[in-house]
Amino acid sequence: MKRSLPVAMLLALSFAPMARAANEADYKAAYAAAETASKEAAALRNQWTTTVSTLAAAKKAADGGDFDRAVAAAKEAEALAKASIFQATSEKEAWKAMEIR
Amino acid sequence: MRPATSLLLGSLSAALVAFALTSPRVIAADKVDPVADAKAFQNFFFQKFPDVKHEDFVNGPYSMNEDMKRQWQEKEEFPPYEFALDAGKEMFATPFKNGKTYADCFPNGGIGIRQNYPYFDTKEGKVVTLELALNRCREANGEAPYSYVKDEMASLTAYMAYTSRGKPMDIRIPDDPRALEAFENGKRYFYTRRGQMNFSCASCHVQSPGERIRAEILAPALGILNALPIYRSEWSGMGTTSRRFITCNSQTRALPLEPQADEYRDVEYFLSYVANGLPISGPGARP
Amino acid sequence: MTAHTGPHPTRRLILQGAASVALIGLGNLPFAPVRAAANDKYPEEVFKLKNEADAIKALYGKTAEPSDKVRLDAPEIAENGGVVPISVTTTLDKVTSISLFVAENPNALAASYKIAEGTMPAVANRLKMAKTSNVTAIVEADGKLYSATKEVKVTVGGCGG
Amino acid sequence: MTSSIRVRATSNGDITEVQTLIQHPMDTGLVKDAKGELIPAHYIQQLKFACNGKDVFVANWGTAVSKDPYVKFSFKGAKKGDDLKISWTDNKGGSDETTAKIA
Repeated sequence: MKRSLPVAMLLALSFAPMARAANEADYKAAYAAAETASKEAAALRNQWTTTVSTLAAAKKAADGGDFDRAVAAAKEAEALAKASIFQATSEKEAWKAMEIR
Repeated sequence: MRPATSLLLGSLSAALVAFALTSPRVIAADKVDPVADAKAFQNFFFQKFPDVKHEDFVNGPYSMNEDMKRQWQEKEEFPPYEFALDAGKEMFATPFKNGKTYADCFPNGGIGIRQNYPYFDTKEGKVVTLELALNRCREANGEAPYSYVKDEMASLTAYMAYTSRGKPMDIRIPDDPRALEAFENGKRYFYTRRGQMNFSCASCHVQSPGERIRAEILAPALGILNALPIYRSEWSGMGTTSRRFITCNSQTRALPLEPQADEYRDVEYFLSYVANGLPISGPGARP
Repeated sequence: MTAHTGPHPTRRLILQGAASVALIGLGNLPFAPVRAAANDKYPEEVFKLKNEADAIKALYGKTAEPSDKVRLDAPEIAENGGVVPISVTTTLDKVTSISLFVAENPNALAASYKIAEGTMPAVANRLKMAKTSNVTAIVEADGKLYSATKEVKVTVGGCGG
Repeated sequence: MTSSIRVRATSNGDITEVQTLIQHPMDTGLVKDAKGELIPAHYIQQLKFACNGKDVFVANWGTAVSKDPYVKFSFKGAKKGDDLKISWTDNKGGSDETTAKIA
């Protein structure tokens, strides 16, 4: 019982800032950031299918007026895009480790 | 010391010295050496699967699993790509509107030449694959190009592959720095991890051929393109090299590039070159 | 049947026993009159039946007994559910019909072959299987039914997408 | 249009082995197309093989038979050069037939 207390606390904390509902402005900002990251990933020829689908989900949610879900999806899309950018840059050298010599 | 043990010790130390000399070749400042790459690539698979006959590697998953091989041989008695083959033969003989046929675009009338594709076009400075050459032939004769992932292209390449069955893959790299660079690009693409799954082609086809990903057995990378185009039960239809690359990408959640993108042309060049000497076995049937 | 610790476990067992007997009884009543095996007509109704036992009864009007004289060749793991190579051979003689049932398919009866006089009692074909299932071959020889069953594992391929 | 039926009938001794591959979608009616609509059921129901005026083999098929269906069987009482007539009908009233010489 003792160990799970701090975990519950942590969870509660992480939701605190999201208290007020997101509005269209929040969505636009989050979507723009996600889109730039996604474009960069595409330019590196290393886009992920999940980035594209999450970005589309964000737009769909926003069109439906559900800005909470739209902002969450846009943030996730941005994270995915950034991860694919990191993958592309780190693989520039990392691929040699697997090469059959 | 009895003579026998001293003899044993002598030969052991000689072997050790020899081994030290030939330890993984010292990498000169990243000079591209396709001949050495191909040798290392083939030896890797010959040593990893000593009881698989060299020419069997072109049969992909069926060289790795007896039960699957039986299912395949049963299918090969009357293979599902039979219709694509007949369609391809007919298309090959049907003249374009301007009276010419595919035979006019290809050396030896397009018969028995699949093992030389893809080749490096020194004029264009790029790799040209069989699928690209076919569409360029169509456009040169005023016909609309075929989709790279649909049945017409698969039928044409199926027929051309069939006319080369059994011939050893014979890809040449001209003495041209751009050709070496294309080869290196293809190699890099093959080993680069991509997609949210973070797999490279090598993660599946070098590190774990013969193992299962759910119902399917992974094919070894050696000779993996020799059987293309393939009729896949999964697609219940034919698949060209382009379609195979695209679906592999999307399986690892990497957004596929456009068919015949430079990366795909180069990785086809790399994979075909390292399979030199192994027989063409297309068109193939796969799970 | 999980072991119950609740009150009167025996009463519940008896009740369940009675229920299942009733079901079996019901099972074969409505289909007894349908006898389509002998003639040449396409057994349209039988192909619509879901359950294997009902389909066998509807097609042949009797039940089969397992026999090692019927050999059913099917893969242990199907390379693809869409194309499963399955073949049946038998050493029985006076064979008039061979049928194949896939229990877990939407409709149990997959294929039914009429073996004429002078035709060898064997057939090979490629079937579709919705998921892992028992495949049963039924051979009608000299008016009696013999069967062989094998499980074939079926799952999708690939790593994700 | 070439026939939808590919057949290979080879006889050795008194036994003729017949292999057939038929070009047919064999749609079950349970699969959706790209736009999400159900593809209607379209499958071969009966396939007949006749030789010397007698039905030697009749296949009754449901929706569980693979696309481009294949079947193999063998029979006695025919010799090289005899005609083998193969015909099929599907649930939409479609049909095709061909005659092959036993090799």
